[in-house]
Amino acid sequence: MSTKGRIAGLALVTAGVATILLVHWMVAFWVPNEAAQGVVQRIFYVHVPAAWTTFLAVGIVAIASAVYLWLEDERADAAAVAAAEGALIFGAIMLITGPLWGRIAWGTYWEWEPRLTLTLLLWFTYLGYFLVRSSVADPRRGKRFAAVVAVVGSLNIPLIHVSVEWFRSLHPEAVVIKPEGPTLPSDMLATLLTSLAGFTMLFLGLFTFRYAVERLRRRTPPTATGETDEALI
Amino acid sequence: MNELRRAWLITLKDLRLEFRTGGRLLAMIAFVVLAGFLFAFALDQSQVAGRDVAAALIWLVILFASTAGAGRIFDAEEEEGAFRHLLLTPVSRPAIFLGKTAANLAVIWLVTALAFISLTAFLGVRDTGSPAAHAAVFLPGTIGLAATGTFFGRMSRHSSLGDTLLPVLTFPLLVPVIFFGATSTARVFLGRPWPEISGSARLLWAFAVGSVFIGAALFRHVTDE
Amino acid sequence: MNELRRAWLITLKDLRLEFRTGGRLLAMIAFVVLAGFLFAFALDQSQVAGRDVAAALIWLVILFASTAGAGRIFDAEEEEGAFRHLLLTPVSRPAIFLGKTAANLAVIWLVTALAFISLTAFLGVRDTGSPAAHAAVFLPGTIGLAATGTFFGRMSRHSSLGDTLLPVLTFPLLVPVIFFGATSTARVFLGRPWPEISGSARLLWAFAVGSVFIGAALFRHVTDE
Amino acid sequence: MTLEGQGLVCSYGPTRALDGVDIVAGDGEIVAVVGPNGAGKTTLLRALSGERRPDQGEVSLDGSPVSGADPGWRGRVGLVSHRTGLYRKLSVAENLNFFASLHAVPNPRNAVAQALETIGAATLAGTRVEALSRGQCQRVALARTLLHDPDILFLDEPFTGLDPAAAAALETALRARRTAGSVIVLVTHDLRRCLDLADRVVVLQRGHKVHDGETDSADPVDLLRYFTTTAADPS
Amino acid sequence: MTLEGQGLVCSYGPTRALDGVDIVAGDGEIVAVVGPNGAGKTTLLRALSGERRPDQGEVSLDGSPVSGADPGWRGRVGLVSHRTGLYRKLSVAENLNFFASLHAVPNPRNAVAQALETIGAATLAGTRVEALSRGQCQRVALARTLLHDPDILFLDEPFTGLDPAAAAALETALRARRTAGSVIVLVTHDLRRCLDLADRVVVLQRGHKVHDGETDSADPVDLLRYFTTTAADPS
Ligand code: HEM
Ligand SMILES: Nc1ncnc2c1ncn2[C@@H]1O[C@H](COP(=O)(O)OP(=O)(O)OP(=O)(O)O)[C@@H](O)[C@H]1O
Ligand SMILES: Nc1ncnc2c1ncn2[C@@H]1O[C@H](COP(=O)(O)OP(=O)(O)OP(=O)(O)O)[C@@H](O)[C@H]1O
Ligand SMILES: [Mg+2]
Ligand SMILES: [Mg+2]
Repeated sequence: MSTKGRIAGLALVTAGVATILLVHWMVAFWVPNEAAQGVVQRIFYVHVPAAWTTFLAVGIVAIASAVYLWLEDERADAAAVAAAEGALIFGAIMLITGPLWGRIAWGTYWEWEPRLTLTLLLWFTYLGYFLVRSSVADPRRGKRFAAVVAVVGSLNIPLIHVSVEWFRSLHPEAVVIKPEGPTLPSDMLATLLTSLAGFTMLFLGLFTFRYAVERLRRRTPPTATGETDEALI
Repeated sequence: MNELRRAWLITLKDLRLEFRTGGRLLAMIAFVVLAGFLFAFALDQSQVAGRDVAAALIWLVILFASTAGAGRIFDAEEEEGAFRHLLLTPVSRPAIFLGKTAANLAVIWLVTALAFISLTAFLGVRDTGSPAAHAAVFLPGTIGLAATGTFFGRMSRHSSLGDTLLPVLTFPLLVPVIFFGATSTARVFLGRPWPEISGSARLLWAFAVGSVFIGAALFRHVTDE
Repeated sequence: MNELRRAWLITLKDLRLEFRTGGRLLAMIAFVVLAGFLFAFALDQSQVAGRDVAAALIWLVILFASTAGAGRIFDAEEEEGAFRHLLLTPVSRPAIFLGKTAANLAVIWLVTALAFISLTAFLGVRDTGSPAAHAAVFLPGTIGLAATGTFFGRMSRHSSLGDTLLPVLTFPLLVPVIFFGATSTARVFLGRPWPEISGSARLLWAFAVGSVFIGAALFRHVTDE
Repeated sequence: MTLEGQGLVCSYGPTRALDGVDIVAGDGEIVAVVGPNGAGKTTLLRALSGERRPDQGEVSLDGSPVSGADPGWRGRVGLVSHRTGLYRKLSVAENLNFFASLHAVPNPRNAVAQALETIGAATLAGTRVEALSRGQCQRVALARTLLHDPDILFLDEPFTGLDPAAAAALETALRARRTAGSVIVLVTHDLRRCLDLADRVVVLQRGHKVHDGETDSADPVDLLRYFTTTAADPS
Repeated sequence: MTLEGQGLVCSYGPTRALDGVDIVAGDGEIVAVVGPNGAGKTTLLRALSGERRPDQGEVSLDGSPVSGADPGWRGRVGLVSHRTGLYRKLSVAENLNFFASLHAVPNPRNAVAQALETIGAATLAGTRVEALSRGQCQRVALARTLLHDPDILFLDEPFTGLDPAAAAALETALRARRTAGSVIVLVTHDLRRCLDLADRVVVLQRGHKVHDGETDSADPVDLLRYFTTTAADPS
């Protein structure tokens, strides 16, 4: 299973990276400039998919963690860690591209407004997730605590999504997922969707791979972890 | 009902431990008063209007006090390993959670009252607005803080990072509380009408009820092995 | 010189205990960053100029951190009664005081640096002024805080009031430090010339040197029976 | 009533403190668990009492699995551990009343007085725990354990710090509980007491059970051999 | 070398834990201090070691008064108390190295290894104290006490938690120190060990000395009487 998992993971990662390379080409040479913002708007095609992938990852962590708390199934925990690493990584991409864009679009890197702040806090929650995991001596307890943190922390997500509507905010509102349908020009939409597919595949690939590795590591006796870690890479 | 009585016993025990020495109360009063004094001193009042800052600082003092208190509430339990024996009695986990949260809350209320009085006094806030409106904001806010603190206070006991972990875990949840709390309190100071405050108050209540229920439901995961 | 080496050993041991797990550092960074943006969040920036507040808040964060740290620095000593055995070695009391103060100071410096960076960033202070001038203010200030914290942190261990007593004892001493510190830092932010700052800096140095010497001289009174 | 642990495995990180231990304790029986330092005795008690769920294996009472999550089970267990488990700032009576109430003991005040009496600590009732000497603390901890008439007792070196009078009182109390039909598991390093008091003795070594038999049939010298061959060992 | 306590009085608030106790311990002699729980044994050791200045009375070594404020004195004393006195987050070796360096032991690493060897804890060197079992902790605490070759030893129930192998090692170590001419004051509740190991036995009761004599001449039954007459008593 886990060998298969690793191969599937690698395949997905490869496909994801290839798609993202394609998106780079599209962003650089194919898609037209957005009228108001000019060339910086192209960071959109990284920022938005990163944000969505983060939410996807966070959702997986929350669900897997809830399942782990309920059934104490090791597989659920392995899935949660694998996805949580994704959330941390793609969240970081979002948090880096956002300010870069903001510097040009709003004239400031960061603004203390709810959407941005809540997003940053969400990222801190996942930092806490790994801190708890690693700092609790009893590994079983560490897993349980981390799961609790993930479940409780995920309650932030709906708040983030509605925060743009509740508060006057600098951050743009939804442009794709809205009741009246996408309001984006079709070539921009195509680029965005391609990029989204790439990011999603990359994430799912990393997720599958990490999951398989995690499963494998847990099956080996605890004293031998150090060596197997080396062997896997 | 039996479990509620047990929760109450735990609250009483915690409060007794907390106030065993009358001096502890005294020390806390002094702490909050001095903090108010310090803020008044540190902020250049010719440039900053006291009222704008008072609301924010009251909530920050409450936050710090409750974060510190959450750690302390489990100190006495661990000193001689008593918590382990408490867990070995038939008392249910939600009852322990509620009992300790109530004790935590009582202390937070004291701090809140003190912080309110000392900060408004030192920062020269003459007209503090409607007491009922203040209560409607502080009540849910402090309940949320107490429940969150109790829950994660227990969790951080098992971590080698100890209390340092506490703010990392609680602040992401509490920042919204502080934000809504501080803005609402500021509005009450300004004598704004209730509809401008009720939205935040509702959110604070949602957080309070949610954290108490979720905390009670999940508490066994942070106590039992 | 031998005593200095012993003091150094104690410092090393304390720092090792403090940072045994790399995560503690991470947790502390997260704490200060979160505290920084809590302040930024809670204070309504349209009404309050960030720079006026930043100096005061940096010093308050340092004060809170050093007060908490002083308690913690003796927690590990008491956990299994190790301090008693430390006192029973031939090491002199000033050496213990200096060793623990140095460890305390190292942690406070870290917090200071983090608080400085995060608060100026979050409160939008663009022009932070001369680094040398900042050092000239923070250096004596933090030394004073560390020495005072170590001294009274030990003293409060013997008191039934515990850590809560600490602020009551230290704040009256530290209020002037925070006051001079905060006003000087604010002036450095504003780019005021050195003579406007040097007076406060000298006072802070006097306090730092005084507290280290007096603390070292009197430490045996709060350790030995 | 039979308490049974089957194939118990407990690890602390990489250290296997228990490595597949089977143990049975019936009612009206005192089972002594002995073994060198670090053998896993305390860990075994933690697993049996339900405080720590074993990584593998199962604890059962009369065939049905036992779990620390079950309040009914917790109400029947009495535990003495390495630490006293008392609140230092509360008086002895306050401590005991608190635990008696949580255990829903019918007449708490009476039960507390009687438990203190049994172990010879009646005069200590009003004293704060922080002002007790070590042996006095241990007495109070024992009184707390006996408070709610537990019918399953786990005692981890309960004689620590007790003077001969208190130790004798404890022995009497344990014998009385045995007669009343309790399950008693006792960890001790005192070979004489073990042979004297226990009906059966289980020897642990490095997380394995290496001996299990009636004390009558056990040869003290033979038992002693288990102790002296292995010194403290971390794994 | 003679350690002497004269008319020692120590109170905790209104409680007189020691009420005028005289005690003498010579070199090459093991003096056992016994008595019921709460008799004041621990308090006596605190007073003798200089950790607590007595309210009245004086401690002297060879006639010159002794004080905990004197580093020379502190360098000669070794103490085992009710608590281990170790840093939980440090490893065993780190703990011992730290104390060895503060004692200015010439070759710390060697001394540490040897002290651990003596008490059968050599394999524990790399383990963090928080991961030790109770007996392992006690072994490390004993190793720390012997580290700097103290010639005055105060041992408060040092056998607590030790398995028979470690207890035997400790007895051997104490006998060796006695031969080397140390002053040894030992508190224990184990009457057999006391008669076996000590040269002289002092019995305390409620802060008073009620017996002081050679162990050869003491009648065990007589000694036991002191224990069984008084149970724990707060004052
Ligand atoms: C400064 C830090 C920033 C952060 C932390 C951030 C965070 C996020 C998040 C969490 C989302 C997903 C929201 C959702 O689907 O509900 C998102 C989407 C988006 N962001 Fe940002 N962002 C930042 C800056 C910017 C800037 C400067 C712009 C452009 C001016 C921008 C434009 C967008 C757009 C257009 C979307 C897609 C909205 C949608 O269709 O849902 N962001 N961002
Ligand atoms: N919290 C812990 N973390 C890691 N290892 C531990 C922990 N507690 C115990 N151990 C290890 O597990 C093993 C068994 O410990 P346990 O406390 O069960 O021994 P024990 O038989 O009770 O010993 P003793 O007679 O000294 O009390 C020991 O090797 C010990 O080092
Ligand atoms: N910190 C304290 N505060 C108040 N009273 C105390 C304190 N420590 C001890 N006592 C009291 O002093 C008396 C003597 O205590 P001490 O610890 O010296 O007894 P001990 O002989 O060592 O007893 P044990 O055999 O139980 O260890 C006891 O009555 C005890 O209650
Ligand atoms: Mg044990
Ligand atoms: Mg004693």
